[in-house]
Amino acid sequence: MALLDVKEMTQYFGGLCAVSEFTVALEQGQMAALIGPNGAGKTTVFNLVSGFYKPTRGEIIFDGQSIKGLKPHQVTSRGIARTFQNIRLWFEMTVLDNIRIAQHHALGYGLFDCFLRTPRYMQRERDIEDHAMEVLSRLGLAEVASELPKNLPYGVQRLVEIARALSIKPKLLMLDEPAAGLNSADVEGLIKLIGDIHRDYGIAIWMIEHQMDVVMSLCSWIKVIDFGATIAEGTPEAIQNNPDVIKAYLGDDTI
Amino acid sequence: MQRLTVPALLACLFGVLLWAAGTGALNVYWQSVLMFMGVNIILATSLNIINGNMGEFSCGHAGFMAVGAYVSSLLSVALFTKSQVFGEPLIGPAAAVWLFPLVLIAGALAASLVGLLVAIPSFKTRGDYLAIITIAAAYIVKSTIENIGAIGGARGFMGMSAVMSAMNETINLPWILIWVFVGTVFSVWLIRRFIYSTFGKGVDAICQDEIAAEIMSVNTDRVKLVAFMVSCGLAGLAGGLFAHILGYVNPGTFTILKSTEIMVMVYLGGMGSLSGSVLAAILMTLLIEYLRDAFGFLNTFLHYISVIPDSYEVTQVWKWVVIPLLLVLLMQFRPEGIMGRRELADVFPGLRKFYKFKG
Amino acid sequence: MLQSFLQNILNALQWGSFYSLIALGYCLVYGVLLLINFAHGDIFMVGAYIAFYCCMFLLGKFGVFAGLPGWMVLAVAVPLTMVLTAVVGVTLERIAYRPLRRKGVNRLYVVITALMCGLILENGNLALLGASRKSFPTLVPIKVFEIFGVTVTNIKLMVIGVAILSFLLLHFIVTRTKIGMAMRAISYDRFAVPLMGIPADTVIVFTFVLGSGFAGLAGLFFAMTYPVIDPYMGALIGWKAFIAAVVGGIGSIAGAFAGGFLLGFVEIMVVAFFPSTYRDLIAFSILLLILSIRPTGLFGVARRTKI
Amino acid sequence: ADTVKLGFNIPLTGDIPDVGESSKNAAEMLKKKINDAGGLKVGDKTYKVEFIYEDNESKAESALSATRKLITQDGVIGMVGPQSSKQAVPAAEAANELKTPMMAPWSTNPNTTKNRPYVFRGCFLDTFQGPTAAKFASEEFKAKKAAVLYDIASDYPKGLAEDFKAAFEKINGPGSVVAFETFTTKDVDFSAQLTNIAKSGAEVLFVPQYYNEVPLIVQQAKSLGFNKPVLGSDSWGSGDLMGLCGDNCKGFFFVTHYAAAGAQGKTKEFIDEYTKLYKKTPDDVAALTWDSANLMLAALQAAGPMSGDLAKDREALMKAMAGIKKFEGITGNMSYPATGDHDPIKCAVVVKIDDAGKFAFYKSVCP
Amino acid sequence: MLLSVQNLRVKYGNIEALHGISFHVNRGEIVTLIGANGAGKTTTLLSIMRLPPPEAPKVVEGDILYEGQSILGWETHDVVRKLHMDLSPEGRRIFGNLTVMENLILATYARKDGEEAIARDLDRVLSLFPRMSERRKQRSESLSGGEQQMLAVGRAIMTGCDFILLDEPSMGLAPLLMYEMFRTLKKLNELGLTILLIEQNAKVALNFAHRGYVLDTGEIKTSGTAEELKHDPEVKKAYLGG
Ligand SMILES: Nc1ncnc2c1ncn2[C@@H]1O[C@H](COP(=O)(O)OP(=O)(O)OP(=O)(O)O)[C@@H](O)[C@H]1O
Ligand SMILES: Nc1ncnc2c1ncn2[C@@H]1O[C@H](COP(=O)(O)OP(=O)(O)OP(=O)(O)O)[C@@H](O)[C@H]1O
Ligand SMILES: CC(C)C[C@H](N)C(=O)O
Ligand SMILES: [Mg+2]
Ligand SMILES: [Mg+2]
Repeated sequence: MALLDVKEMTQYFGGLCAVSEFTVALEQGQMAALIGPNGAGKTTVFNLVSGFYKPTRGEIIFDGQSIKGLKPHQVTSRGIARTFQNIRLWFEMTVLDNIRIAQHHALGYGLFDCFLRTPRYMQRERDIEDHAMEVLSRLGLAEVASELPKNLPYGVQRLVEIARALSIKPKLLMLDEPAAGLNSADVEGLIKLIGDIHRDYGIAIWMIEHQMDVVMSLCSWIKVIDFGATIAEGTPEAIQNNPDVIKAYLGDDTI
Repeated sequence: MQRLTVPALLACLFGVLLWAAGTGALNVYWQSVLMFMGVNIILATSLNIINGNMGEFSCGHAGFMAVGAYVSSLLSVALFTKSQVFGEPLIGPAAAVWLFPLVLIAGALAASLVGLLVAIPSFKTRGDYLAIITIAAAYIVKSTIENIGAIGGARGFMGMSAVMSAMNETINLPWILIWVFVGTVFSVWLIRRFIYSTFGKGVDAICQDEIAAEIMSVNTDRVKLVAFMVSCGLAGLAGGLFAHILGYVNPGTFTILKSTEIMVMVYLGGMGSLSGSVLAAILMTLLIEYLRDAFGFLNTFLHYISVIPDSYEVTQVWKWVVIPLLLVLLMQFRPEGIMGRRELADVFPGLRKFYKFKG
Repeated sequence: MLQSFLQNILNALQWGSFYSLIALGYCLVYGVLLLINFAHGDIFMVGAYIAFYCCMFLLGKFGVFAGLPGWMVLAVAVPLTMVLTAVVGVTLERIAYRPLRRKGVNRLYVVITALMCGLILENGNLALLGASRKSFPTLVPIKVFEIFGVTVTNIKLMVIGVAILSFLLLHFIVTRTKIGMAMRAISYDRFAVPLMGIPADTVIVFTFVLGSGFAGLAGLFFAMTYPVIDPYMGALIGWKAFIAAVVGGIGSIAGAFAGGFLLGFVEIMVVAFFPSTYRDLIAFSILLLILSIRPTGLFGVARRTKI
Repeated sequence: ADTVKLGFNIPLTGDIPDVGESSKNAAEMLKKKINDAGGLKVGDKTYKVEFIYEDNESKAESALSATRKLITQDGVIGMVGPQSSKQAVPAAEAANELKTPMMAPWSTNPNTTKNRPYVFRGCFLDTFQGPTAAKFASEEFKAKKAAVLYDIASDYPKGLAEDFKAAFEKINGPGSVVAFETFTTKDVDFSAQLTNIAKSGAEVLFVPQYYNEVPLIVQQAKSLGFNKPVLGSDSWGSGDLMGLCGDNCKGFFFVTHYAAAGAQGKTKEFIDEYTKLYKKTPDDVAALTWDSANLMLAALQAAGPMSGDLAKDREALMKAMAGIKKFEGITGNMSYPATGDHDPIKCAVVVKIDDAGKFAFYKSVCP
Repeated sequence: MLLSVQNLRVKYGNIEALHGISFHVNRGEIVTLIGANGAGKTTTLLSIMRLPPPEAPKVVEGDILYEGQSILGWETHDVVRKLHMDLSPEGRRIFGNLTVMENLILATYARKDGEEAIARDLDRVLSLFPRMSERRKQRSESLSGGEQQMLAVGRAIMTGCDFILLDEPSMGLAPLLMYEMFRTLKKLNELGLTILLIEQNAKVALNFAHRGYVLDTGEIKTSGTAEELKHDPEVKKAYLGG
């Protein structure tokens, strides 16, 4: 039975219907993509799933339980982590702290533990730090652990954001345009990295991306939406040759 | 071993203070200056949690101070001495020495409860709107007190000094000095442990990007709630001490001006810098006390070199021109406060070995 | 009963007008720099003093020349006061705020600087002009009309009129004109503004001119209505006006205007029908309620961060 | 130590700075007089007097810390002031605790001296002033209904307003005070209160307020169509009332401590000298401060030689002051009761503000 | 030579971001800067536009000449209104509290060339990005990422400048729209618009531009016509993805 199961999810902003009747079922460990023209409603879908907006209508089932109407941090604790279309790190805190803070869902101690520095507190703090370092070194970020993100190049910031999301130990990882603003070389690196993560952690990954080489080379299944409504879904090949998709989205690359 | 240096130093300082106060090497006046310094340290560091770490703009700290001040004063007067308001003491002067800390804590708790008045709106309301809520809360507190005629209303409430003397009669020590010292150390210690825990770091996360925090599993509401309650509670503690130092409380003391005074200390020290706030509190207190007299000399001097006619006098009034002026200049040269976002240990890495921050 | 109610509505209108006038200034500066210009209340005070000296001079009290009739003095004093007060405001922005802006510091440091400047103005005034208060000359003799039991004075009407006109003017500037758009743009992203060919600093100065100018106007009419002026007159009313501005929805001119009158009404009505000591209690409880229900004030729009 | 130090705890800044200024002027004048004459003879030694002025910003808590500073830091033997009861009441507590004589020249609120052996005062009480005003209102204006507007946040106006109410209702029956309106320090708009007063049909308005509020109240009352007489209290006499109030206040009466216009004898000398020195006629606070300081110094001489140990001397001074039973001041004779609080029995004067804006003696009321 | 940058060295605080780069742009040309992340592309454009620190860098050495005269002493708004040069900055920097329309109108603040010129540019933008006219009354902060990008580019066009600098204009744009946009820009270029382009997607950039410079950690590595660069093995390896 599906890991994420979204049924007829609909979102209105005032008059305008950003997402209509959106339905999708993602399997455990699947790698899927959500594409579509600008303003199609992709990011909104992510926002709805991650609890940032509450859908006007529809149902969101994750891991067998409804997560509709939960607060974002609750959704995340259930095992859905995401990155953002434009990077949202805590730029004034070291990369390590960025990861540590993402462990709030598994803090395991209370205010008075940290006043009194109880053994439990000490233990948890150590675990958190170790875990953070582990994730960082997995993505080859160990040496920037004590840097401030604001002084890192854009490409690296993207990686840190992914690391932060991974550190939550999610079952589903949602990436909103991970390759945006990366140059061709870095894009290749990213493709490889995402592939590895998918393999090693065996988690489901769902991405929004406008760079077709990324989508096509990674994802086994693609959904295309426009004006919030689905216009096509299927395997990369099918999508690439789908006339509607070409007309609405891919276009021809003559300049 | 070296981890113990700081406690050791504090212990020495404590001893010296007691001795100096006992022998009168430190007269009542200077004692009170030191005590106000302590109170200011508590106030600045606690406000720093909100205005520094969380990046909100709370202008109502004095309000929570007031709650602490009144609750603890009322309690201690009611419990330990006979007074026009409450008549015979409920427990009696003898117990004062032992129960006094509880009175202070009661004040702190009350304050942190009133803190809910801003903590809960802060879930939805942010930034300058929250600033107004804090001001409003402070006003509400102040004007509630003013409307309780029984405890003197706007004309203030007194009688705590009797409690102090009662404590001295039981055991002859400068009690209030002791408690201010303990309270100050306790607060700073508490705050440090809070903001350096992963839990406390959530506060900075909220400051820098609340949305990211929420989506990265930080329960922002809970963190805000805790932060506000800790901050307000300590403000209450400070208030309790303040009231017992002065022996008289008056809602008029806890106006926006008081709040701004505290705010200035926070920003002077540097947003989010604990040691900064402490330093700033100390400096401000000394500066103000120093200027109290400085003008006398200045006057005679200026008259002596006759830059100003003898008829004209440089009066105390200038104090409140000079202090802001100094601050404005300081802002120009150090636009992020004395310490910026850093701590002492970042400025002098040598210190690190004497106390650890994390873990 | 009804009469005194109507009477109090009138009183509220007058009292609210001052909150509104001051709030407008706050709102302008905030709308551009996101700077809570806490010195504004004191600029208002300075305005009153400037007005005082202007009038004294024009009335020939300094014996320079014969002196003009009251109404003419008023006619001349209004622009004069506004200009001179504007100069004060702009000076503050030049010597205190702009350098900090240039350094790109956290805006709260600018706010604190503003607070300090306020104190300097207050106490500087106290120290220079001495502690004793000044009594503002009566320019236009107070005429008391009685319309079925409700007493109105010419001053009252004048004040209310001035408040409304100022609002209309400013509202037009901010919402309809290009420079108004520029103002709002600066508040959102100062960095990108010059890329539109807009000289940001000029726009900012213009804002301070407007803001302080109207503070001066408020000062003049306040002094006419409550003719005892002292250095601290601006502090309290300044804070309250700021609060009013925020409750209205800070950054929105209409909000500031409405907020000012709202506060005025609540205060007067409470005093009229409850013990006066409940004024702040009730007034601020109401404000707190409003803000918890509408987290961005009456007219304010939430800044929706798109993620 | 060839100087004796007296502390002055006065409002040099804040709401009523003129009060502080007058007090300081009077004190300076006295100091000069004594020191020019060689100094103050105590026992067989003569001391130069030194006055230390501490600003209490006319705030209660500042008055308190000023008191502490004067006593513990500056080591004064006695303290004059604070002036307004708002500060005097708490300050007295501190002075009494630190066992230092305090002389409140002008604080008329009973609580100031209430069972505080170390605290003395140089003026009558509101428990006398209130009834005096009430009686005057009923007799002079034949008023059957009165209204009161006062600042509830300050001890003096509150206390006095209540005393007046009690007395007036005693004369004209309960409910004869038809409007008892309050405001809070620093308010400037009284329209709401005055609307109620105007509608209440009161025949006289009693305003026990400071010189900075009276003009606003009077003017707003007029513009709300209230044209009945306004009656004031001793706080009117201070500061620059006429300068601020102008014609609006002319013809009104107020109860106070002394009338400068038409005084003679010692009082006249004082007035002339003061006027020569400061180019203005001394208001009552100046006169009262002069008396109070004099009384304290007289007591100092009476106490005999000083030991140099402050604590002892202060106690001695206190005893000596308590010993003084009659004192002839320029604000009239005061006689202190043998026992109880140190409150003088003293006459009040009712002053009329004449058309020249002078405070003309109208009548004198004695207990 | 319309613009020539000579041996430019700039610093952020005390981090040096450009170590003396030189290049030039002729009138009517399309020139592109390509380079890895953090190479200094944005920095270059910011310093050309004379934007103020701290966001923008400070020039410590070298010169920027516009038609032979140095503009180092200039302020940004003068560069825009006097030299008709404009930048569509990285990260869009649109005015979120204004509506889409207000954003576009504000861009004409400094324009002198009459209403009809403005009208012409306006419907040029609206026909390129139909989405913009659908959303004209929407507060622009709630636009989608790509829509914001459209607005940013549209704004640059609305300033009516004859020399625009584009920093990653295709960021977040759907492929279709990206090609569409480049075609339009090409048209404008044929009408005399000079363009200095930064583009992560080097392939597209080199297809679009006449000449290009390759920037690497604050220095110019190679330069040449688009054709040359496309076939330069180095460039191929590093930026065209093998
Ligand atoms: N808070 C909001 N209020 C009003 N309209 C909104 C809001 N958020 C999004 N929209 C509108 O909903 C539509 C979908 O936005 P969304 O961000 O999901 O697009 P997208 O698919 O992510 O596009 P892109 O690929 O450019 O990021 C857009 O047209 C946008 O203008
Ligand atoms: N505001 C700043 N403060 C300090 N250093 C900065 C700042 N902005 C950029 N840098 C540094 O300057 C160098 C060049 O940055 P720049 O943004 O110009 O690179 P870029 O080529 O635009 O990269 P990208 O392709 O990611 O846009 C980088 O190392 C970056 O870390
Ligand atoms: C007017 C005040 C300064 C004096 C007044 N008698 C009081 O006790 O407060
Ligand atoms: Mg998107
Ligand atoms: Mg860049």
